[in-house]
Amino acid sequence: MSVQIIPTLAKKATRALIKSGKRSDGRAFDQMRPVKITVGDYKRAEGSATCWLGKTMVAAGIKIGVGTPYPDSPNVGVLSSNAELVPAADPQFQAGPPKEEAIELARVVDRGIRESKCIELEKLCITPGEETRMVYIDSYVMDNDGNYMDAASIAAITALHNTVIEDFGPLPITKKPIANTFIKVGSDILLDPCLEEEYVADARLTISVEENNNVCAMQKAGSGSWTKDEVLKCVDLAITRAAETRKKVEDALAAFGKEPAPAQPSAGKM
Amino acid sequence: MSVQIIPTLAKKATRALIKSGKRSDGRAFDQMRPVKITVGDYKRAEGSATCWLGKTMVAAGIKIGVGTPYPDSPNVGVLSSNAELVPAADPQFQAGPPKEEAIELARVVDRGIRESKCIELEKLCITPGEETRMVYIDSYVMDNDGNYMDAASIAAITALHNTVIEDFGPLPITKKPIANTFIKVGSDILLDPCLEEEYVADARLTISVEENNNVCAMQKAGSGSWTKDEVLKCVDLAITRAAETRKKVEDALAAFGKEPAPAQPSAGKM
Amino acid sequence: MSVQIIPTLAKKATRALIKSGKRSDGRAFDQMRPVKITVGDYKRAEGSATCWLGKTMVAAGIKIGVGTPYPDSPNVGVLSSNAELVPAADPQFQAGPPKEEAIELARVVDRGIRESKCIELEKLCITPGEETRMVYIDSYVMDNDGNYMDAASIAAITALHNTVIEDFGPLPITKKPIANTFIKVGSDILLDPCLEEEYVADARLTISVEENNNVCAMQKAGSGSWTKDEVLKCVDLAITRAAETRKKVEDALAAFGKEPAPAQPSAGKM
Amino acid sequence: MGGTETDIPLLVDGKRNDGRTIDQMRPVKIEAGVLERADGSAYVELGETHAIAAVYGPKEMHPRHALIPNKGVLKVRYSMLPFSVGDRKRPGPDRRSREIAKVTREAFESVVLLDKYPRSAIEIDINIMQADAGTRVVGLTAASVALADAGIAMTDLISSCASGKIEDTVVLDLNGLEDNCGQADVPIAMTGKGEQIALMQMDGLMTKEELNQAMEYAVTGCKELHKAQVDALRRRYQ
Amino acid sequence: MGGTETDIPLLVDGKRNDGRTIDQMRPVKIEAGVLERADGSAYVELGETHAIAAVYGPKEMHPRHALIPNKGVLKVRYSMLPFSVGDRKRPGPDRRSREIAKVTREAFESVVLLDKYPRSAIEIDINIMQADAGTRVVGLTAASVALADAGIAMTDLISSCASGKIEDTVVLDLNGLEDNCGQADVPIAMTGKGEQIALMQMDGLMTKEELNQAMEYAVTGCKELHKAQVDALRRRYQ
Amino acid sequence: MGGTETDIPLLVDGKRNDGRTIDQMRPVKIEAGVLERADGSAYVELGETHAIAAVYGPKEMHPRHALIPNKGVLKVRYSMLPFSVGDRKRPGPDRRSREIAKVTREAFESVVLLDKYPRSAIEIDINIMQADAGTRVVGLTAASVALADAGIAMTDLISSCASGKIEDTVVLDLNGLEDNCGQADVPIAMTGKGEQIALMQMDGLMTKEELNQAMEYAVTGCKELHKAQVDALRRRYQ
Repeated sequence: MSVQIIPTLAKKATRALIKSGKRSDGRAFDQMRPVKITVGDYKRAEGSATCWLGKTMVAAGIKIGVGTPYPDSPNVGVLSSNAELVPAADPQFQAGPPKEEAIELARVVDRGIRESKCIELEKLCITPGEETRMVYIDSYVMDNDGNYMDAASIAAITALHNTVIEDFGPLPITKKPIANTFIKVGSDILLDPCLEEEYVADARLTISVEENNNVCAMQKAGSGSWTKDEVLKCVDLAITRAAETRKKVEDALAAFGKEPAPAQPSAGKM
Repeated sequence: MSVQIIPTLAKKATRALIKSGKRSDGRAFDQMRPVKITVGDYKRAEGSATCWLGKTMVAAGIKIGVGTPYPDSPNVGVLSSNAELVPAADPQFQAGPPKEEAIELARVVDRGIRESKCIELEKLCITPGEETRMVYIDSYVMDNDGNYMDAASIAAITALHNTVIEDFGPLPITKKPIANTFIKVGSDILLDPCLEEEYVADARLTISVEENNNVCAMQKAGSGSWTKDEVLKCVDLAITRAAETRKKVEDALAAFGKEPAPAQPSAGKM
Repeated sequence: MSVQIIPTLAKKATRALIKSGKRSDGRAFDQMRPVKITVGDYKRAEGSATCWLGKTMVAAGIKIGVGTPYPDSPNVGVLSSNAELVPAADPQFQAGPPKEEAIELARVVDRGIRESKCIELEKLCITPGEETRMVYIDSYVMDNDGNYMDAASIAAITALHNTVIEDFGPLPITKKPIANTFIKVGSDILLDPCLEEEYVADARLTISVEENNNVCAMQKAGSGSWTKDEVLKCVDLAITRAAETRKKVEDALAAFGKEPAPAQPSAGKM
Repeated sequence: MGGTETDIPLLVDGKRNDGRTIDQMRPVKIEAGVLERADGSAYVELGETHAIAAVYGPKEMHPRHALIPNKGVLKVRYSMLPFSVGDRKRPGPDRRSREIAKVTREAFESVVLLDKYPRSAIEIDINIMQADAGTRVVGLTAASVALADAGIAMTDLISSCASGKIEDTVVLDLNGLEDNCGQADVPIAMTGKGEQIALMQMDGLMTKEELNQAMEYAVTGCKELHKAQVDALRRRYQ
Repeated sequence: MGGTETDIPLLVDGKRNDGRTIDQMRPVKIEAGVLERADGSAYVELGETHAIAAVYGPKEMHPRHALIPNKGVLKVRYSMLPFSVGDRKRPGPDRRSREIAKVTREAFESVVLLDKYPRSAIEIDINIMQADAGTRVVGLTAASVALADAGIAMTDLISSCASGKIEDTVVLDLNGLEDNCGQADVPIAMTGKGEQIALMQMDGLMTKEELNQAMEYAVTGCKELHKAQVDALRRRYQ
Repeated sequence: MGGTETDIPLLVDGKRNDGRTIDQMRPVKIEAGVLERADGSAYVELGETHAIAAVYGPKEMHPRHALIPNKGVLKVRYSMLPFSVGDRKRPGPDRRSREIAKVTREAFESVVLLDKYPRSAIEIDINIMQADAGTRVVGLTAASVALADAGIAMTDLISSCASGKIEDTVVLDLNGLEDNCGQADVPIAMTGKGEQIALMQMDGLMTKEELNQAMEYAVTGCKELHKAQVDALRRRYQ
């Protein structure tokens, strides 16, 4: 719907600029905006982080609860992801039950983390079939200048690595999957779109990549389409950029003094 | 609301035709449209069937679950009925939470089955007061050309008779209650109305009848009213037609090779 | 919203009358309308009462259930309050999920009772951490001529004192907190506003007072503001009027023959 | 029907557990105009089942897109108060409430002269204060008086009561115990003259002959209610 | 991916548990025009996954404030029937359904000529009658036929199938067992010529090379489906 | 009040568990204009309670039928983030959030010049990022700065803090432990000059004299907050 309220003239100008090979903030098409990550910002959470991509800001917090495992995986912990597009973040975001954009955000963030199998969920089970720890990931988009998907993915994985569970120790987590979002404008492909670029995007593609350069999640969105070659080109670039972003996550965790040591074998025993 | 969008002219023509003693498809007033029943169509369901009344199509599936008995009947299985008027079936059916028509449909289908006491629900209890099998009936109206109530009732009772419970055997069920819906147009009473007839109906009356010719459920609907004599006349006809329809249910079950033998006494013991 | 539909002229007249020191029903500013209380009106409830303030009528019923204590207070019974502004009571009250006015009503009634600690909730626990009695207070505004807040508070506390729990005895309750609502119109402060006075109110203040003349709950509402001295003046008057109203509650309970004796020590043991 | 088993005999020597004969209704009490704000209102007691109904309208129809240019729209809300029943009822409409609201609305559509109220809404709000079987028929009887009290044009009042079947016998007006342990329940609403059936539901098992008997009892019951409704309205306007 | 462990070998001598080769799709059956009321409809079977899709429109857009003056609006509902899966699915949309509806709608926005339908809505209703993996791609394939059956102007049909990865091997069209025990799932929707990817999701772990293979298999699969779609439409209009 | 018992002494020699005196507020930090997209925004820390508030408007009022021709409408959303508290809070508004949004809106209605914004909406969005008692007063203090940052016309800023009672002593600004184990809590919002009370709630038990003291402490607290609010706005526009 947001498309409707952007003056046609502004959109034409953005398209023309991109066609001429430029972006309004001077970046190259394959370049991200400045990534800023802070760690441990929300102290009531078991783990937390904030990620800014340019002016886009997402706060992520991890809460640990206790619940019942799923019947079909009785000795595995439960991971639950939620996201909200907070009205504060954008005049287009309305209060009320989550719209499809927020649902998609939560599910794409979740998929990148879940499918990379980075959390050792089996270690979180307390009594098989009866009681397990629950890991809740809440991603809150507080300020939206485009590409909240990657910002949320980065905030969430950082928050997970920052998580310490009472009476247990650090959350047993091994990898850092990173989402990378591309848009297509005409025949051009841009990484990490800002909002005005999103308004003129024909299609979107998010690719999550883990340490071993495996793709662990993808999501195409938007009204346009992609060719196979475009997808493969995006995958290549995603692998490169994910490694760079992962380094920034690690630096932020180290700066916080909490790039946690691998979970001790004994920790899982309690 | 649907009444609003049917041209007045078309409604007048339908009324005039009925007044002259005829129906648009040439049936007599007390005659049903062709009844077609297929059995076991939806393989993930423990039992299923599809019923067509003319062009009206309803799919019914039975799922068996495990849950807690009601506190006031601790050793009795739980029967739960749901119905949906799928947007595919009619331009008037909207997506969203069930409207009163869908609720009424679910409740009338449920009442016919529940009140005939055809399911031996006590046999489904596992541990009195703690655990019982749950029988879920879901009736989905997929194509609406009028009288989805009877089509749903027929599909549901057929699906129940088709139901086999894992580790238990066939659902213990004894009877085949059949719903029969009449409408009143002026002073005429029509069985099994098609949609254009429903649009001009003054009132509706659904009568469910079981094997012993007992009425087990009734529901009057619509803005008009019925006299006592009209009701009794409908009951007479319902008893006759229900027997014919019941035969078709039995034929369909037999064709599927699954008119199940009476549940073995041992089955209830597990 | 209701403000919008009252003719400006009528509101001006009400304001002018108040400015001249008068109220339309002849009361003094610090005087309540006639308080009528009946007890035990709704026999399926464990306790009930109806309160009329002038023409405003609120029905309150107490139901006792069994549930799980809150994890952070495992040996304490659970109190749950709900209120509804029934469409019958006022053309402005709409069917549907509770609006903020009904939520505020429920929470203010609840706060007065909860904070006075008048119910000995510990006595209601059955098995610490596992099972406790639940006390449900439901206040239903059936006829609204203003100040349903105080009427609901009076009906609810009377109903609680009327409550007898099966297999247990009278609800263990010690005090009778009473809500007193003031409005401010210009520089005038009026107790127990009727509806036409509420329409011209700049601000509202509800003060709940218990036997020992302690304030146990307050709630400011409305678009205007209060000075500290006005608040203190209202507190003084609330203490006086609460004592008078409390007497009426006691009279009504006595008339019903059910001003219950203090709960027996043995009662809590079961 | 609940079909709950019971050791209490429901029928002994033609007398029911509350002393009534098989064709006797519980005591009726009707009062019109019990609420100040509503355009019309009524309170009805049938034994231990008590209802308050209110009517507002004709009023502007909301939402606007649902108005009908050449006639009025009836809206019905049926609500059991949480403390009106044994186990507390959760507030808010459940499926049963919504079904009852629908059949109640359709009953009134057969008597309210909606053509007189183009583009308007008439709202009926039924509140069950205390329930001991028969809440829908008591609510409907109350709503009918409330409509008349509000001056809404109708061809006739509607009266409503239930017949039922206990211990293989058709009886008039089940009470709560009979409803829980009985064999069939047939709520019926009739116009005042007892000729037109505006609401009819049935659950349980009944032969055609029993159904006939049930309807005949209901005619008697509705006539008694109709008289009490008219009396209440007369008292109100004296 | 479920990642559930299993003792059933998914791949033996290049054959899958249901006898297929790694690049073989399950049997396809497509029928157009299966519903009477809908403007267009289709039934699609892919092995044991069965879907019915219906299309209504172009029709008046509701709510009015959401209409777009110069083009049509696509609405998609995706629903799994409660009895289409092993454990009964609660009725009503869950988060997964709403995500699938979104990506399905966006896939069709790439081919439907919405400029031809100003101020209008085109409604697609997808119902999964029976589920054995691949429900979104089967639903999408059915919806594409239903759109054509309704006469909605499109640049091309969309065909959709999934590739996946089991026992470190990329395969075409996972069945339910493979989906539960496999390593990756890549649902893809393509235009008929197999050049444009209108929907693509992925979960699991895949190298770039495997992803390339997955897309190549999907091209083959979609071409086969496209042929079956065209055949069904041809049969419908003969 | 929680009324939870505790062995931790809340008050020793006139000092509170966090070292404050009875009339001392927790450290305050206020920053204006912390969000890019919002028309106005602010971040407020009061000890370990942190809030971000945003303001949008004046903007077109939706839904249209709720607009007021001759003045603006304030809308307030108050939301605690799921990870802002000990046990995860389920997303979405609960009854407490909705009550707080109401009293917060009414507080601002006493200072915002709504007559200047006919037919418009002004939206306030309060997000509690971290909670350690006093979330409503911190949210309100942040919203006031955000309104000013958005250039919304007001007669005055509003400042808000709570007084409370612990161990029979009235104190200023309860922290989380004091809130859980204390005897009374009195959140108050005042205009900058400390004369008008725009929000006041109370729960617990207090004599009139204690309430008087609570209000006097709140005046002091609000004045300190007002200064910090003005400083933050000044920094923002330098």
